[in-house]
Amino acid sequence: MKNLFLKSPTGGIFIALVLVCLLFGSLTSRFFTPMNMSVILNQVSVNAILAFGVTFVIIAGGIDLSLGSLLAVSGVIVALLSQEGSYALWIGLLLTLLAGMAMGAFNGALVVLTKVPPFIVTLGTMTIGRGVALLLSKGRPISDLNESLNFLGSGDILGIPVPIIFLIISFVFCQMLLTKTVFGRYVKAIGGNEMAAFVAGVRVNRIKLWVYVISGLFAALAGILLTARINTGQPNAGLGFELDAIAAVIIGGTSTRGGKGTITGTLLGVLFIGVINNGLDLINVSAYWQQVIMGGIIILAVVLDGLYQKMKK
Amino acid sequence: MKNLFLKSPTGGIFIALVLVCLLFGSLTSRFFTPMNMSVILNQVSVNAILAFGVTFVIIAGGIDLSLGSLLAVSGVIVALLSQEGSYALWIGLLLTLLAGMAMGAFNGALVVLTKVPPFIVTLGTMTIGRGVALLLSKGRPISDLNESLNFLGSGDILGIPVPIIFLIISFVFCQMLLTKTVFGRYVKAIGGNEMAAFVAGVRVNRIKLWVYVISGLFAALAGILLTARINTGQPNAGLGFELDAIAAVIIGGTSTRGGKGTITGTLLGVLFIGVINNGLDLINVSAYWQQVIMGGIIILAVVLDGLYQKMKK
Amino acid sequence: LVGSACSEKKKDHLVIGVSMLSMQNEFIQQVADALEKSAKTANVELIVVDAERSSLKQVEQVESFISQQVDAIILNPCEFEASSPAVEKAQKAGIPIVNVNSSTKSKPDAFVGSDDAESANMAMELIAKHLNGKGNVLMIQGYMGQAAQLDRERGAKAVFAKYPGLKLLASQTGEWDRAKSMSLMENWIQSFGDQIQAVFAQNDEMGLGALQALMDAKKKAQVYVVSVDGIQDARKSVEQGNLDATLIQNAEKQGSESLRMAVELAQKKKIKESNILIPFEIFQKK
Amino acid sequence: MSFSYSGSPILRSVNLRLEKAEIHALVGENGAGKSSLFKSIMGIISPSDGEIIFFDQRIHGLSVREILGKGISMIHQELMLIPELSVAENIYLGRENSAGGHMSLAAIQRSVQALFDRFGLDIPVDVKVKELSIARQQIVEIMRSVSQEAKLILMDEPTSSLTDGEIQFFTRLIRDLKEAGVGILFTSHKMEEIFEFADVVSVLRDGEMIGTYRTNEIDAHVLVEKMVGRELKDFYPKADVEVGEPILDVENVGLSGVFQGINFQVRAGEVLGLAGLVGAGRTDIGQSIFGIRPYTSGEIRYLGKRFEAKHPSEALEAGMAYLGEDRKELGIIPEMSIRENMTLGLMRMFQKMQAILFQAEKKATEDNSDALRIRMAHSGQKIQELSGGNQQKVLFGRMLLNMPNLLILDEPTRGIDVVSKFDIYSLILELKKAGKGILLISSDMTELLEMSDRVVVISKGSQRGELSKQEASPARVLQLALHA
Ligand SMILES: Nc1ncnc2c1ncn2[C@@H]1O[C@H](COP(=O)(O)OP(=O)(O)OP(=O)(O)O)[C@@H](O)[C@H]1O
Ligand SMILES: Nc1ncnc2c1ncn2[C@@H]1O[C@H](COP(=O)(O)OP(=O)(O)OP(=O)(O)O)[C@@H](O)[C@H]1O
Ligand SMILES: [Mg+2]
Ligand SMILES: [Mg+2]
Repeated sequence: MKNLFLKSPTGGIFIALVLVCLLFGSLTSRFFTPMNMSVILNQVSVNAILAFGVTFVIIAGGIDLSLGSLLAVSGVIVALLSQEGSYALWIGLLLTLLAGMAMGAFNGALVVLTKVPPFIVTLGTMTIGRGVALLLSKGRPISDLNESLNFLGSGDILGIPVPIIFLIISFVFCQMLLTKTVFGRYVKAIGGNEMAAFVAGVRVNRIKLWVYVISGLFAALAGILLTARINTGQPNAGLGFELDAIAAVIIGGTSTRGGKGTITGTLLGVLFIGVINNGLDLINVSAYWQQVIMGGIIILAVVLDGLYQKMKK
Repeated sequence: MKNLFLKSPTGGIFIALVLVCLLFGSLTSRFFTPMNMSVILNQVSVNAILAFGVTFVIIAGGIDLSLGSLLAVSGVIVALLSQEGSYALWIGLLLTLLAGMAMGAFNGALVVLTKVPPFIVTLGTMTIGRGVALLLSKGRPISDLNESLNFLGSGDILGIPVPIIFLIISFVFCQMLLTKTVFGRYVKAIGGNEMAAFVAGVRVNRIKLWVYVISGLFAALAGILLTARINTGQPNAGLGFELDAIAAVIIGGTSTRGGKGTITGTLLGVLFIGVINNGLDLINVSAYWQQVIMGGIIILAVVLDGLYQKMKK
Repeated sequence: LVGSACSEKKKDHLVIGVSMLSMQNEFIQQVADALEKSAKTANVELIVVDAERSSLKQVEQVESFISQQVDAIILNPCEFEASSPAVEKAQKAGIPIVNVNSSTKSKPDAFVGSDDAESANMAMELIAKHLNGKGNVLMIQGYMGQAAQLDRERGAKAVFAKYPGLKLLASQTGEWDRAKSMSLMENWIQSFGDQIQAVFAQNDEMGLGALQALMDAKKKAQVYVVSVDGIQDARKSVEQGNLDATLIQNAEKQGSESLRMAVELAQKKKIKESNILIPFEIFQKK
Repeated sequence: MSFSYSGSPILRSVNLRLEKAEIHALVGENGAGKSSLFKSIMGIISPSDGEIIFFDQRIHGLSVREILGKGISMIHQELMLIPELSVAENIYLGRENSAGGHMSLAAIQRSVQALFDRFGLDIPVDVKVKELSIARQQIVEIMRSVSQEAKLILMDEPTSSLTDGEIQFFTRLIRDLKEAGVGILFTSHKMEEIFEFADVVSVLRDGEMIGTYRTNEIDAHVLVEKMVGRELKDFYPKADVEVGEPILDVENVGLSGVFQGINFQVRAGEVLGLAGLVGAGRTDIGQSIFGIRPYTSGEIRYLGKRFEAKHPSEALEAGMAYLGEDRKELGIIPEMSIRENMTLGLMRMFQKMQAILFQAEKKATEDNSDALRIRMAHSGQKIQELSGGNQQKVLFGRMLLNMPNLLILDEPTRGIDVVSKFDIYSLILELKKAGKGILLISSDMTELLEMSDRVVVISKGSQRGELSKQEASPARVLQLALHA
């Protein structure tokens, strides 16, 4: 176990996570309750799912800034399709996930076909997506949703809240996809050396397209979950979520240059941000100081991680 | 002239800019008025100054997400120092610019010393900066500023509005710095191949530090200008400005991988975004469609630029 | 520069420029709808733009209106201080300007709206009455540093000063956002548990987010929740007996009144009252 | 077959024929078009006319994947490996789902292990490629093409990073492949290899095929003449030079965990060679002297004074010059011009209050380029458009601009054609005559022994001995280098 932990590239951020947990635990007795742990997991589920999806994009050497907007569009779509007395839940979910994949494919196709930097492509679709969400919803929150959709947000199965179940399934799926499949290996290969992957016969364009499709799919899933959680489709949901998700991925040790990264790392990054958010609320730090402390802790954690990685060598 | 234009790497975006101008000009007679041209230049001045500064960071292979927050902190500082009856204007300006450089140096030092990816460092300082701006201003807009500060925002010299003068001076300064000095040369070298530059004896760390200092300096200048324009120091000013500035830089042909880029390109990118914003308001497109069109035009322009660069070869 | 302005062809109707705080906010959207509706009946052409909560953008939009030579401007200010230059610029250019919904430091030609501080004041009074002047309250703030947040905080604080028995357990920002304030409330439930007796949210979105968290935690019965704005969702929630109260700003009236004022000013008519205050209405289940 | 890059012809009506089980060498100067020819065959770039026929099938116009599937594989001049993936994963990249169905990671590892065992390689199959030395990476790249069981293997400078030890392995490999009936088309800038391995050799000059010859019917001098169009005498030029004062004294220097106990002296007017197998630590020694890395024990004296550079710029200012072993990584800035590359790090000479003196810069670099006979369109051309040899000359130009007393040259001729090699050797001689001290690190044994006045042998980070010119024979050096 100890060995396994030392070998893992995510050791540093894991230590940082343990440290902040201990810190908050010592500051307030409310932190280490089973209930609060469940609250944290519940809260991070949306960001985690976004971050899992975008991890593939970043490992492949790209970036996706449109996450937050795709989440909003998907949230609006699922809300529209889940108006009380309209379609069955599964139809709404299916169509929304398909819509998410289609939007991701739009990003991917632009990146692959036009060679425009992904930063600009997804910045463009981020703006477009926000407009589309507003158009679809006419700028208003969409409520009166099916009870069954609400269940996804606040129900539980065998005592485990549904969002946490989604989180776990997404984690396992992405972890498998990245580490156990040829697709995952190719994603790393493309991020590591695109030309080398190409001459080895890897279908680079196809993989790159899929990477954005995955990101879109998970953005849609996150949109569904958020809509279910707040029981409303919000056109302005997810503003700035892309930065949180990308931050979690990078804190989790995925390189901005592509080629390496892990889903476990991303999960730890997400938890790290989630725990700080939760802990600062619990100990009731003033809203202004929250931001200063949040930014400071994140930088500190990544610095410590760097030192730790060096020490290991 | 024709030759010069064809040789320039910014030819594509220049054509795109001309095209959107012609488009808006044909849609409304209010576009091509001297008054409206002056309005556009006035409006883009803040974004242009931010974008000029961050161009150096991006050419050197980095990124600066803290621009918007640094702008807010600087705006609050200059407002605090320019309260009616306090210091002379030049003291306030000087101290604010120094504060901007210090904040940039903080970014740069973290990037250089800790090897943490600039994305995370500046995301951290972005959050911290926002908190600091709120703390300094106690969360309140700061008004009752010196008349002389207001002059910087809405006065004019020989009929040219002061913000436009700032824009021109910044442009010339950055253009010279990038193309005519050793510093500019080394910035490009570091972005092109950091290791090779180091072995050749370039003081890589020092240059990288300075690049963030410049970015901070121009963020402070933009903060001063914005404060002067709206005649108030706003702790929540500049939200999301970093993305606009970075988008302008990339639209202007600077590579996200570093190593190449021009200030002229950045100016064209800034104007491009500014013209679209202005034109869409003029022809009274609904707010939701504006976003869709804006995103679409940006992607289209960069795609066309890519085609143009290919054709030239 | 001046010559071109006169040569503009004569229009048979008035053109009014409108800069709105944020078209992503339902209440503002309602005001805009009311403006459009009144404009149609009055045969006025509206140019509606969205300042996306940025006062700089707002100033720029007003500059654009001035260069377009509109007949009047309706401004829904983003900020008390920072949107002031917009008002000054319009007046300098001789174009009448009407502020709708919130005010600016520089005095416009007319003002139509309600006082943000008053809404918070009324909401907190409801809470005080419900708790008989004694109990623990949580406040969810808007985006820190924005005019609405500051005014509503001021209005609420006045009530706390009036009832020493009311205790402000904590106040944090929910950034006007339903999801964010839901998370915030979840965390507060962890730290304060059964101490929580009432929640004041500075807008309905955040109120509904907090409500959702309380209902999920099966704690709504013990906690009294009030928010302001009176958006559709909030009213529905009140009717269903979930949200305890919301304060309605009359969007319809703010829209139609400000348009009427703008038209009258554009036609250079004398106006009697340049400051029209539209009171809030308490909306709660009977 | 013909091919052009953006209008400028690179290959002009090239004809080439390769028999089964034939080992065919393709030679030519840098930029002659050898790699371009290989890439056209692999479908990475597409020729504008002509055709490529493989076992009676026209294959041009097919994609890389399809050509791999036909049984042609290629070893690229630049290593085409994914640093973050393991050795086994790299070897099977792109082929996990080939004919035999999907292969699990374990199956891939077993298969690669079996392959390595067959050739007696002790490279672990599950470590990441980035953790291997360059030489071992090159072996992985070679083994990848072998594992594809291709009928034709294109090898673009497969031995450029190998030293004598590994070349023996390579020799065996080539024999095995030939026996199995595999056709091999390879390029190399090392003349000995051409005659050792190849059955026939084709000469390419400026994109034109000059001719094909049997290696037993042609000798090296004639071949070089065909390549360059003129005769080259005295491939390793020599002259007697008076040895002067010591310039560099390295006394018991070490860097913890990397090398230790290094002792040598470089004097004015002499070339000191550092010999050793790949991975011996010679590069690190050079870098520690120049301030790219620190040293942790012992003392370095430069011109009689204690010297410890904390940054390469300090070494430069003291009058040293350094040429890194990997031109791409440590040498050039590809997107910048020849001029900008030549003055990189030396801008203090061409500035006044930070403002660049463009005229002075232009004159200095163009004079330098003329003296070095750099083949280029103009000095504002991007360096990446030059051939490898000419890029290397630009870097030499950079060193000369600094007017150094001491030059540290790490693999100065790697991947460089015979003519440029000759030019560089002549240049080294000139520098020696001018009383400079030169520290030469090279894995090309012949070059090292011919050019050096004394040789220091390094093995596993320790000094194994110093040999005078008379003592230094390949056998003696190898014996010391292998000394465990
Ligand atoms: N991507 C490119 N764009 C433009 N020109 C190129 C490109 N790649 C190669 N060239 C040019 O094509 C010519 C042939 O290059 P090629 O790489 O085939 O030479 P080579 O014979 O393999 O040389 P070397 O011995 O240095 O490997 C050279 O003049 C080179 O400058
Ligand atoms: N990328 C790397 N990762 C891990 N170890 C490395 C790496 N590169 C080199 N080494 C190790 O560092 C030591 C010194 O390598 P170095 O390149 O200095 O040797 P060298 O004698 O100069 O070899 P070469 O002949 O290739 O230049 C060797 O043990 C080598 O295996
Ligand atoms: Mg080649
Ligand atoms: Mg070496």
